[in-house]
Amino acid sequence: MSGEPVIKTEDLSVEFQVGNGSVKALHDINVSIYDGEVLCLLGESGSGKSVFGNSILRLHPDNALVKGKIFFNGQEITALSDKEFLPLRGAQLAWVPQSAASSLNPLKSIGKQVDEVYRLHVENDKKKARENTIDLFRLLGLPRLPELADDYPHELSGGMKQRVLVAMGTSAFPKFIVVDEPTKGLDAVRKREVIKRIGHMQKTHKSTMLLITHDVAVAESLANDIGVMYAGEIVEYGSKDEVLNSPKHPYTRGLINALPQNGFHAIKGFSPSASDMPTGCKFNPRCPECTQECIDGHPKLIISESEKHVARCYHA
Amino acid sequence: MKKRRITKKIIKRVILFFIAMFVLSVVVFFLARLAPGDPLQAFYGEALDTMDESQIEAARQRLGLDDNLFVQYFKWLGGALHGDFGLSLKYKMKVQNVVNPLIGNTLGLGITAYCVVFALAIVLATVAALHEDDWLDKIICKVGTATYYIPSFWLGVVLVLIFSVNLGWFPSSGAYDVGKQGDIGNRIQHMILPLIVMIASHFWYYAYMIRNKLLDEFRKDYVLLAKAKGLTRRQIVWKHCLRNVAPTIVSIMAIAIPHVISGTVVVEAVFGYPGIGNLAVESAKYHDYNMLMMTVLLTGAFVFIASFVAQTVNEEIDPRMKVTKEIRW
Amino acid sequence: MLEFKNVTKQYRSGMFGTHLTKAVDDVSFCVGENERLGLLGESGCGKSTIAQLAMKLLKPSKGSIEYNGKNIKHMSRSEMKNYRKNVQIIFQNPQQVFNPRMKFRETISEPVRIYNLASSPEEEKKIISEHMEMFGLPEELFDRYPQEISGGQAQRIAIMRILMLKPEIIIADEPTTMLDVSVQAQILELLKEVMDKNNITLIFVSHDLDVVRAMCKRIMVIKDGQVVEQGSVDDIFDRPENEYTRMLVDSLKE
Amino acid sequence: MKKGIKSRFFSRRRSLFTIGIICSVIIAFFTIIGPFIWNADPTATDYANQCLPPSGEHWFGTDNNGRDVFTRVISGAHLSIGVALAVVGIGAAIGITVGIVAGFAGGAVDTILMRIVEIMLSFPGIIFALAVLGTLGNGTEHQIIALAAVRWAHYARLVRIETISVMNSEYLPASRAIGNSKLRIVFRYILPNIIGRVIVIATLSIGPVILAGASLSYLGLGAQIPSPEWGLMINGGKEYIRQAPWITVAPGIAAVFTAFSFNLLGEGIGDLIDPRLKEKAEVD
Repeated sequence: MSGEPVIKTEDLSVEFQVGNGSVKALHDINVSIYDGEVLCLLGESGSGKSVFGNSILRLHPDNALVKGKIFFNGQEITALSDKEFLPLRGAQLAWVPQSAASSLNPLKSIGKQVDEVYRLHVENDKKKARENTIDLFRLLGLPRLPELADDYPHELSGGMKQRVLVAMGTSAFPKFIVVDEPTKGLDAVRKREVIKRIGHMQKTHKSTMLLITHDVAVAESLANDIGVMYAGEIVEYGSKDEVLNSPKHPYTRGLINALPQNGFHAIKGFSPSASDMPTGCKFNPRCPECTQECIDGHPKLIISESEKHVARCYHA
Repeated sequence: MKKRRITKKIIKRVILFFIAMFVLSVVVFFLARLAPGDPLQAFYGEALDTMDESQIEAARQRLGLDDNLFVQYFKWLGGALHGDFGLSLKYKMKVQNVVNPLIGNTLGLGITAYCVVFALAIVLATVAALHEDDWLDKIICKVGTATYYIPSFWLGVVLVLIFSVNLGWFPSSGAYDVGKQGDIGNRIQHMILPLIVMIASHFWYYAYMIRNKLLDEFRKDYVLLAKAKGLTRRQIVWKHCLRNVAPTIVSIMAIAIPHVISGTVVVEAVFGYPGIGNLAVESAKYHDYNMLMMTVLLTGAFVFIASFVAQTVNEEIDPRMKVTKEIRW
Repeated sequence: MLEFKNVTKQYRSGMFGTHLTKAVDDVSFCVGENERLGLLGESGCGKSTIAQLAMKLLKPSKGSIEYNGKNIKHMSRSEMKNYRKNVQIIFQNPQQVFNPRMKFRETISEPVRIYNLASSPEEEKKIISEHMEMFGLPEELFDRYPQEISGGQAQRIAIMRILMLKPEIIIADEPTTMLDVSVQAQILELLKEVMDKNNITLIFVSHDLDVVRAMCKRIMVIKDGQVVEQGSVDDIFDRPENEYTRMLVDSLKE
Repeated sequence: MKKGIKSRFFSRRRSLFTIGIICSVIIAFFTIIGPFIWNADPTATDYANQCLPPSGEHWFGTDNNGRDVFTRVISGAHLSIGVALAVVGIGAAIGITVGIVAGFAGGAVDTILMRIVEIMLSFPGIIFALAVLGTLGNGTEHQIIALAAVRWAHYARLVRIETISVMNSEYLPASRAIGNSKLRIVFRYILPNIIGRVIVIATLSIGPVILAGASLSYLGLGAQIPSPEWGLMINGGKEYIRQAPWITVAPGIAAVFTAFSFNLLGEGIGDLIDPRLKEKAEVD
């Protein structure tokens, strides 16, 4: 928690125009991520966590409307024009996508695709780029080096492709990396492998990272702070130990109890779809401690110097 | 290992080629023979009425039309293997002597048109895809679709009306003026109008297909990642998308060969441009079987060779050797 | 009830089919009444192939699969229909399992129609609405298309459809991997309840050790198409003999 | 690629379809009702007023045999569109059956059928039509056979690709597992999922087939003189191009208009059914 945050957002909200109406995917997100730390956004599908990741790197399709401010090292990047923003993307801000299987160019060898980032942003020297790529692959524990670099994506397993993408994200030594669902679709053994490698990578490069996942185990092993997201809002924010060990918000408690090792106590009902959002606190239809107050008012989330661990709930 | 794999494939292709040619010749041969209408009519024309029964019988015998079909076919096949494709009933001389001088014209017209059509198609498709849904893309689409729907024979007639009849810039028919056989300039002049018609009626069909394939490519996830890597829109298209669409373009070019040849046939007929196509039309009109056989086999051979070459090239470009997946049943 | 006898499934691949990959290699096991068998293994170890072989969606290359003593390969049409009724499968990604052009009204009534479980349309409506309440699914789902509903709801509909047939065996092929944690808990709770109430035998395929431990009594650990270890839940988790199983279990404990 | 990803779901979705409908209505009006209003006999020669320019009485002027070009174009429409619809109908029917059988059965059946289709496709359509017409003789019936003999292969190939994509989908093994019979799967699962695309492709191919038919007639192999077929009229008007260009221009415009409106109709249907459906049908 030292000095100027690498990434700071003020009342960030994102809407998508669909047909004549618009769908609120994300609203008033206030978050700051400090140098060398990992903020983990924990939430289920449809909670808008990926939307937040994409808005930092401006990867939204153009029917998206981004309101609010995002600061990168103190500079407001939301004010930049596309041209001014371009040099940042890939060099300073990196992104590791969620669907590893389809995010690699099927007709290009994985080595060339990772070299491309280095040659674009660091130095356009083939040999140095390939050396850097091989080092990263070794750091991420990929087998059969250096021949593997000439393989094509369809020759690799899911876990290996995921690690190639992590290597691609970090090959230009960016200041800030968004890692979106690194363990989705991987089985237990490979999941552990990817988590270990990402942690090791983050420590050696001291990179600042936004980690997006629905898996509590990933958050537990990699995150410094955790923001629990539900229906487009952050409902709880605090350090990893506080949020996981003494959760304040009923949804976080529900999430943790639903884990297999905690006995599968499910949260009843379904997460609301973006079109028919409940009024008041978004969780009230499914919340065991719901009172009239929750239905009428919409609880706020205020993060201050004094109060680090906060929840968006009247009964927190 | 790679070299052995390619040669093995080529051998397989060559065998397939001969089988296809054999099947083609059988089909066309029997189609011709079984049809109504009397070939002698074409050979002798009016003279046939004056000949009495025995003379007609002798003529039929001389032309070998009397023995049963199978014998006729094998006699024809025997001759064909030595390069003798039988007599053209209309021109009253060996079929291949009629064909040989004309092959050059058709190939010249067809190949130039083919190259220009694809060059234009790829360029237009990329430009249209890059500016998807803005004014440039819309204009290209509208103009392209319009040219595609103008019938080539009608366009030919209109161009002849404007350029050769009124303005007199280009000759309206034939491959060269009498006596100027060798003069390349003259030949090109004769090819201009047919080429314009060929290109105008074909380029959009392929440009549209390539444009759609490019647009599909833009929607793929790796394009979003490339954007996140900091590549500009142009770089993404040059370095990634065009490269990935290449195999599809090659397969489109393979399918295009029969289309372009069909186009040549019509254009040759419209401009009276002496080539294989024109010959095919005449032989169909006057039931000149041997000539019909020759033209059909020639186009067939050309098409099969070209598509096999395209297929081999395509398999080499696309590294993902597709493993056949058992359909779950 | 259902028995695998040294079943092998191999695929030809490579340029001229010279290269053989064995997805399932000489697997034998049997499942009795009201049993809870777990198939545990990393992705790509062939556990899903076993599930599809049992459902006769794939033909075994060697060995045979028998249901109540009768080889499913040589079953007559009527025997096969009965087999289909009694042995059902829940697939992995719920949204793609339904016909995208068919509204749920028809998809749900399909099993009733195929096995004509209802003599009259009213009875059919009664059965369907009964099941809809039991699974907490709203009526307005009838006019929805598969793409328009969430994964959790789709999986509920899939299980409901199967339950209408009152099968003897349900094969669950990683039913919750694609779902979020909270939704996964709901589906597993629902599955458990359904199993106990109708004492249906379960073959649960998964790579997630916690889920298997919660759902099954007996576990088979599979590596590269072979059964490396078999035993009750406690034997596998507390006293794994095979070192591969030990590695799997340890990675869970950390 | 910001633009590439923008969903084109709502751009002029309705308008393409409506324009297509309007044009088809106009064509239908002329082809069906037209002959009753302008019931002058299209083939009756009237040497008195040869090559009259377009006027109040003769909208499109008269041709070298004094026949009113406008009436001929209308009755020609009847012929051309009739031939095209017949060809597309027959071609699609055969194509769909072959496509589904090949895709559904797979294995040896699939390879044999596809080899035949490949040979048919790799052959220039016009040459094949010439061979057929050259042997069977000219006339519209043979023209339909000649064109349909090539079209079915296009449809078969496209239908097979669609069927295969349905066969490899997740919901097919599920439909099998729930106990559907093979027949029910074909009609309840495969057909509904491919019929949309097939209709679009068939409509989109009507235009090119009209032009193909006209070019055959132009070459003198399709409809015979004196029938009012557009291709034939254009060929007939060629000699008089200088003094009476309208003889050739009128049928040409009619052909372009008809083909283009079927194209709009096809794209309109495509937009309604599935916005991504922009692939054009093959043409011979």
